[in-house]
Amino acid sequence: MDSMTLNKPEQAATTTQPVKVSARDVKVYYGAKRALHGVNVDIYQNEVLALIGPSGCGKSTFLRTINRMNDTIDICRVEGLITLDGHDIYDPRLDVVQLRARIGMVFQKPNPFPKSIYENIIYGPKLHGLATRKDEFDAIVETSLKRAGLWNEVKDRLHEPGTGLSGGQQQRLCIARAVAVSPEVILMDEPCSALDPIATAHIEELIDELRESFTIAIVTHNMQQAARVSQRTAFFHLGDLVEVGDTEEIFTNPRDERTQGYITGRYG
Amino acid sequence: MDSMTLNKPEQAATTTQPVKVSARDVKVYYGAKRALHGVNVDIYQNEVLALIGPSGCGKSTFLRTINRMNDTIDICRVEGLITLDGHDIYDPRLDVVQLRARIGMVFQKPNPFPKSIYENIIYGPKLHGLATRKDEFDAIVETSLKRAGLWNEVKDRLHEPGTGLSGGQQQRLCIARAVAVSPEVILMDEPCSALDPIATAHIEELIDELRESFTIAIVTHNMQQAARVSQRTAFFHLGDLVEVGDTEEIFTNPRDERTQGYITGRYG
Amino acid sequence: MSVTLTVGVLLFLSLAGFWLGRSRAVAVAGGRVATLHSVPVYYGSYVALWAGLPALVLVLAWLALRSPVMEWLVLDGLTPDQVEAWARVMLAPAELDTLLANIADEAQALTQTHRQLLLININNLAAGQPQYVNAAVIDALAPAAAHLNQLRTLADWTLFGFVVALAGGALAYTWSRISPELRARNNVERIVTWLLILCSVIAVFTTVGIVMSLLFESVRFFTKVPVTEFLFGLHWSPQTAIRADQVGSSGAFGAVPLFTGTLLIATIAMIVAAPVGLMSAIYLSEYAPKRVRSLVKPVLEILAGVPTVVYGFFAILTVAPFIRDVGAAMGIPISSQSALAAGVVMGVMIVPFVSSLADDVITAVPQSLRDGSLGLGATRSETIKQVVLPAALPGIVGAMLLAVSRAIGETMIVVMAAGLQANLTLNPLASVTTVTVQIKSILVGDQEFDSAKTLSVFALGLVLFLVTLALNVIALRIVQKYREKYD
Amino acid sequence: MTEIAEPMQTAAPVSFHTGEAATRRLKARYAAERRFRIYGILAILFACVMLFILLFTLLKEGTSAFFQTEVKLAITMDAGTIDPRGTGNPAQWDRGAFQDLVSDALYKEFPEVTARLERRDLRGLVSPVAGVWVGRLLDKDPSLVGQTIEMWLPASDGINQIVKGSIDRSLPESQRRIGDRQLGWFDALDERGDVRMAFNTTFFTSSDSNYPELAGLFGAAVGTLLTMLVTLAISLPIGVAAAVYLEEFAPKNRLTDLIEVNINNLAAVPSIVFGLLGLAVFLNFFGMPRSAPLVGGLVLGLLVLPTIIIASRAALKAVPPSIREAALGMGASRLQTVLHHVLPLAMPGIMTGTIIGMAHAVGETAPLLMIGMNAFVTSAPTSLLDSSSVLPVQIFIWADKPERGFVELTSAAILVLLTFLIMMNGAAIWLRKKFERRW
Amino acid sequence: AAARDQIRIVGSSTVFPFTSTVVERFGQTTKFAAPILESTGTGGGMKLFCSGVGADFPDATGASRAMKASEYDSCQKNGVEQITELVIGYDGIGFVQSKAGQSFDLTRAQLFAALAKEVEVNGQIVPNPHKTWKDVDASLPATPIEVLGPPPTSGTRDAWVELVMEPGCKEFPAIKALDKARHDAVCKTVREDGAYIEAGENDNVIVQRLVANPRAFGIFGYSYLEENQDKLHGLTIDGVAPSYETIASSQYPISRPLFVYFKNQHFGVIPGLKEFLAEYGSERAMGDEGYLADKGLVPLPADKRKASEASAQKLTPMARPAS
Ligand SMILES: Nc1ncnc2c1ncn2[C@@H]1O[C@H](COP(=O)(O)OP(=O)(O)OP(=O)(O)O)[C@@H](O)[C@H]1O
Ligand SMILES: Nc1ncnc2c1ncn2[C@@H]1O[C@H](COP(=O)(O)OP(=O)(O)OP(=O)(O)O)[C@@H](O)[C@H]1O
Ligand SMILES: [Mg+2]
Ligand SMILES: [Mg+2]
Repeated sequence: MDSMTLNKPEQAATTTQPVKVSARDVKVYYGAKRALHGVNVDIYQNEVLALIGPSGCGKSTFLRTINRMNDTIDICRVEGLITLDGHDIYDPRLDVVQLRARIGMVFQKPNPFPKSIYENIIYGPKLHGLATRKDEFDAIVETSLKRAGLWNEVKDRLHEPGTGLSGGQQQRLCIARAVAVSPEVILMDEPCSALDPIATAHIEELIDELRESFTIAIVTHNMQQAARVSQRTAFFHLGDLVEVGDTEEIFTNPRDERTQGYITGRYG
Repeated sequence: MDSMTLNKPEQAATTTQPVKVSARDVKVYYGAKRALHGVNVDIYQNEVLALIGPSGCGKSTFLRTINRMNDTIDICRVEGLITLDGHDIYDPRLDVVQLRARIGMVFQKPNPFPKSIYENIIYGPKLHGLATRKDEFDAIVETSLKRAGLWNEVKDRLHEPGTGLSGGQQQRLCIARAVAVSPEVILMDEPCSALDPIATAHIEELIDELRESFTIAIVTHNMQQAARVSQRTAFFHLGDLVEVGDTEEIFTNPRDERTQGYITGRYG
Repeated sequence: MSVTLTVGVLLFLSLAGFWLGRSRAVAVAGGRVATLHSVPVYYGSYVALWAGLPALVLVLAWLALRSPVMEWLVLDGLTPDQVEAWARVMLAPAELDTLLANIADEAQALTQTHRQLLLININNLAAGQPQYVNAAVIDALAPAAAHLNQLRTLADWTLFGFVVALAGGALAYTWSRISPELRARNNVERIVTWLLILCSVIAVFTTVGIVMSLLFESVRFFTKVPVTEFLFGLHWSPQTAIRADQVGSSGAFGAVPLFTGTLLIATIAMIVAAPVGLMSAIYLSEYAPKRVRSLVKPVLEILAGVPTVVYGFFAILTVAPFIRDVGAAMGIPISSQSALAAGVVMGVMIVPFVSSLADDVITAVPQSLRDGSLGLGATRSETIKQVVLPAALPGIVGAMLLAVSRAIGETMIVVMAAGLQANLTLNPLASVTTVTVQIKSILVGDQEFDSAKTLSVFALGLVLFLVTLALNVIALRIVQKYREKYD
Repeated sequence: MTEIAEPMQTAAPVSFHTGEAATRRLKARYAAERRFRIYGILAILFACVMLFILLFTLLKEGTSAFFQTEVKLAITMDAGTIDPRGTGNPAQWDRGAFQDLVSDALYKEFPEVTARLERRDLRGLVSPVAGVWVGRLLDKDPSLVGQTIEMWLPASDGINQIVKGSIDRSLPESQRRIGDRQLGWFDALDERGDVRMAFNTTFFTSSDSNYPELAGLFGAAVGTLLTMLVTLAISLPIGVAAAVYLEEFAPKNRLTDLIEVNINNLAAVPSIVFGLLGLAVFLNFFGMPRSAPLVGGLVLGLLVLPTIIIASRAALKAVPPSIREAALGMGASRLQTVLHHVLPLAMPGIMTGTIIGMAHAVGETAPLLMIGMNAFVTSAPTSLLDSSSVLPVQIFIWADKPERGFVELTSAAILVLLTFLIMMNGAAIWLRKKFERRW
Repeated sequence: AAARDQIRIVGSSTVFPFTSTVVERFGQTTKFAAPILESTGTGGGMKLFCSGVGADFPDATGASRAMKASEYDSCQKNGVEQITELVIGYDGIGFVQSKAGQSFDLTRAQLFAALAKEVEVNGQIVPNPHKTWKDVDASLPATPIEVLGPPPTSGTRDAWVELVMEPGCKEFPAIKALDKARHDAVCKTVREDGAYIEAGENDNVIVQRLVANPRAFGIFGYSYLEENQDKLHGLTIDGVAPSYETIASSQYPISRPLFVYFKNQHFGVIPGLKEFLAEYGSERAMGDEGYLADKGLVPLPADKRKASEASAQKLTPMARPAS
């Protein structure tokens, strides 16, 4: 872990919040291929960090590294240090399950369980003992679906399979599912990619609201969205974390020319 | 079919192109639930028609109806008439396979085959006998991947599995795969949802280029994108085709107030 | 307090532990279950497992040790007088003398045989069946029988005490440890994981057991017949002498014809079963209406359950004559015990191995892959052949392997239909024999039990084991190479 | 329709896919498609026809076994014969003499038959174990001693076969076991209305016997039931647990490869070798009793274990990884992921493995011969440690009996076994259907 | 070792039907539970029988041949010191054919010439050249030699060699002239070129195959022949046709004795064992009119039966067999 002292995170501490998640020199390999080349970044409590960058640059990989979802990929190997509240999350004594309960995740491809919508939502709360009675569960289902803006569309078919929903509906279902367990950190991998503007607005509101109590990292390809919802933005390029800083600054005055190129590309 | 005479397609024939695909009073049911309530629309040759509307309004359903992908869903039932070049595509004598070869599709959730990238691309051409020799296939793979803007990222790993790509890469792979068979009509279900702006630009260029020879229907949630790539736009709402018309007109001067609400919603 | 009852009590304690642990967890959480490290159920399971498992192991260990220990004690408790009284009635004069000479030192006097005989009498007495015991010895043995019963009661109560103490203690201890911080889930899951490991190791133990039970006798066989002759000999004719004054005719132990025979029949079986099974599976999962599928699949599964003896009859009485008649009509002489008949019938038997298992894995391939292919203008069969089957390959290969295995290991059909003639041929119309046939017919035959012929059974089993092992290693490599992970 | 045909029907643009070459190609592809589908139908037909032929033959041969020719005789329950010592205690009866009561009744029926050899033939009309029925009646009601009772008693095997037509009575006398004289007596009885064809309840209520008219399947059926219970209790949990461990938990390394190969290999071990294993381990090492359903169940359990493991692993493999990711991402542990999501989705495959494995076990004979389950047991087992037979072994034994009556009994026993199998599978199939879904 | 209240018997499948009949009768007519009987083959039965004394080991074993010295020794070694031998009767072996087939008379010499691996032709020992019966003897029909017989693992085969092949081969002077080892080899080896088909396993199947193929012959126990009189007939060997009477009177040349061995040490220990032996040796079972005769066992001649019955009552232990 000597690399930790090497490069101090290159970000200005604009918030007074404590660091929630911190990555130091994180390298990720898929077999022989290196997908991340030493990423250093801190995520502060109660902030929204946007991860942007061209497709295939390693955003999802980084996100999956934070809650150790990469453990499930045989060929994937992680180096470096990632801490949650100061504790190394790759510490062998650490309980991954608890970690994942604390760091929720919405995946890039919606993956509802082949169960009913209702069961999809209460799965997490049941798992973590957040509720025990039927009416508590009902309440959780309703609030979660409402937060994800899906309630009206599915309230009459809560007991139909979640896999029978439209793409955007599935995505919102997965968001509702993740929110239902109220994790400390929520990782969202392009949560609005399949959503129309109204649903997107809804989710963005939700993110704003969640920020009050949680820490959020969100991958997005939509610059406006990044600008709207995030306090800080990290720009990835070909496995490198090129730049991380206040969103405003990144969008108005990027330090790196690659960032500049990406931001001011034809589609500002 | 008596309802057919009821509502004449409410679109101004702004192009002089012949009608390629035409839908008359198309109703689609999932079991008892009706997902489309009588859609009437024409898609003209060499035009790009954008389908927009809130999540769950039936865009994907409509798209899947056009190349009869809905046949694979047991509970799905289609009523009404859809023609391709004037021939009823639900005619029992019609050949679905040829139909689908002529009407290509990019699905909302990227679904690469669990094969190598190379094999993913040549799968279609091989089926349809578009090429026979190795070098022909190589050429097809290269041009298709280049068109989809994926070539540079994967040219060194053509023989690795397509499922090991990032979300956006998978999506582009599926686009390349669809383009490789050179269909007459291409249906794209949110082809850019997982793509960064640069890749999106690339795809949009591709669409522009494809329009020269093909007919395209594209579902998108991105109004700007709809405005940029399409000649005409159709707005769906809760299973109804509310309005279809010249893109410019729809965006500047929508006739229906639901359209207006949607377009001028907080996110223009 | 019988053992069954003890186990019952143990079960009860375990269940009670579950309930106690659960409620205590809820109690320490003060109703706010979410503050617990794990869900209450895990605290319950934690207590239940610790209360139940160690004590259960104790019971099992005790069950294994109980009889020998108690019998030893009972025999030890017999007085010389009692032994003498028994021996005078039960033993032949010659034996009696030797016994009486040593009667002072009981341990020496009683041979193993005597002990066994005594035990039967004492056991029968203790079980309350004096009518089965020679009336003359009842008096002498009655105390021993009483002793035995007494010991049993004592032992059972002791066990009961231990079990209750152990289970109760564990219950109390684990129960007292329950706190919101206790990592109950991790603890339970570790135990469960170990149980899972134990289960998969059972398969390994089985293999070890098989190798062990084959190895020693095989080694003895190979001291009589050289390994090379066995492995590479082209002639199998175990007509060794049944009696010493007979001549072991050719007595050749070249196993090659048996292995070719086995492979020939298994190949024929697979030629039938693989396409029939796979095509059935494909048709059922991809084409057939749901109703047809739910009807036909179980019907095919009946084929796997028809007793192999029945298939044997079917082969020899229906299929073989049919094949022979067809052959005769075409002027080809076909043995009435042709490999073809046995193979075809065996193929029919293993059809469901392929069809049902493959059907399941094919059904499990996600619809989105089919959509992707159909959307490119592929026909259904092209989709199946090029997308679905490759994606389902590991499962299909598994099904095929299972079917091949079944074909190689099957005994009764070949015993009846393929005959016993060890011809070295690959002609399916000839009669061949297989390893399993030889094993079966030698084992239940009337021969002497330590002749080379009998021992050859074990060598056959061992070599077959090694051959299939090699086949499996190859198959594993292939699967690993071609596996396509979807999603 | 007219309206749509309208829109500017210019010459449809020639696309590659509508060109002549493509159409020709398509035709070929469709032919391939059709062929493919036909292969599927043929495959299923082939399998079904085979099954049908099998069942048909069995039904044809087996149904007659469910009926038995019976003869009515007036039995005099002679106290002197039944209880020669006059104790009045049924335990002291001379049961061996009950058959004599039957013979006496026959002699009385045909008083003209007196010669020793003739009488011997006469006795051949009725089952040589008809006395058992007399014994049963007396046991039920000992007060019948001394009375004369009319009883329906089973005819001998030879008569039974002739009545059922499996032996042709028009053959010359030398070629059948029942002589002309015996046929004459029998016909006489028949004319008097003292012969009937009755449902063969014995077949379902009694156990093995050397006499077809006394042989039944009850013992073997109970034995099979007990054995299968043990087999299922051993193989299903252990098999699924092992599959889950190997597929979901075990690190992928040499060792697990080894275990995998080892399990696959176990599936190819001849079943009879499992019998050897059972002999060596359960009988000789652990000292369990021979012929016991417990041991049989254990051996068969080990035998089908690989089948269940392999099928379960294939089913687990087929569950898409995204489901696991979803659950893990929700903070489920691996075990929870498996229990809540993966296993339910893999359940159909696991059930299939179980069905096939149990089907294999229920029809298996060879290994049971090694552990003594081919015992001749005339009573049904009452515990897992009692000696017992099982259906397939019973079939195996009956198939080899010289008596002609056993031919039909064998087929009938197979029918019963198949019924057993179908019932056993029925439950599993029902379960499997409940779990099945495509996602 | 738990309490045991049932007799356990193992042994030859040839003896099985007879023992099981006694077992059944015994169970029906006595207060004892019916013994448990298993068919393990003669060798397997001997192995179990000789493994020891006690509740875990069988009390009796059936054998289609006499106990061998080696087996006796192994018994002794394991503490099974006293054994009672009971000869229960004869099992005739028939050379049979479908009723539809063309019947002819045979001698044992002809059978030897048809079935041996090497035969004497014109004073030379050559590999068996005979393809048809006519090749064996000009008086016989020209049908191909096709015989379904027991495999070498079977006691019936053993008996066939001893009772047919060996006597048959004595008729050939050139073979007689060979040295002992070679002579034995020639006399006792059955041909392996397909004319003799090792059928084994299930005799009912052989019956069916014979019916289907009238030119084929089968070798199996007399009880099957008796049960299938409507389909099969036994060929006349050395001028005698197999029948109950000819076998009983030892006129028919191919028959062998069957045995049951009892463990003396278990008498009085295992409930009912003595009574079972008595039942087995009784006239009611083994007699001319006994129920075993009904099952196809050919009874011993009266004098031998007396001896058997006596030994069953006296429990005289057998001596070590000569071989
Ligand atoms: N397989 C199915 N079974 C049942 N209902 C379905 C199925 N697929 C879609 N639906 C329902 O049909 C309606 C239209 O779905 P569709 O997928 O066409 O929406 P969409 O416009 O594509 O939405 P999105 O933008 O979220 O993808 C939705 O209410 C959806 O829940
Ligand atoms: N399972 C895998 N096996 C091998 N390579 C992988 C795997 N997953 C991702 N990669 C590779 O790692 C690199 C980073 O992938 P990642 O999924 O993190 O990209 P991303 O930034 O999320 O892109 P996108 O915006 O397209 O989702 C890519 O080149 C991708 O091909
Ligand atoms: Mg990504
Ligand atoms: Mg959609």
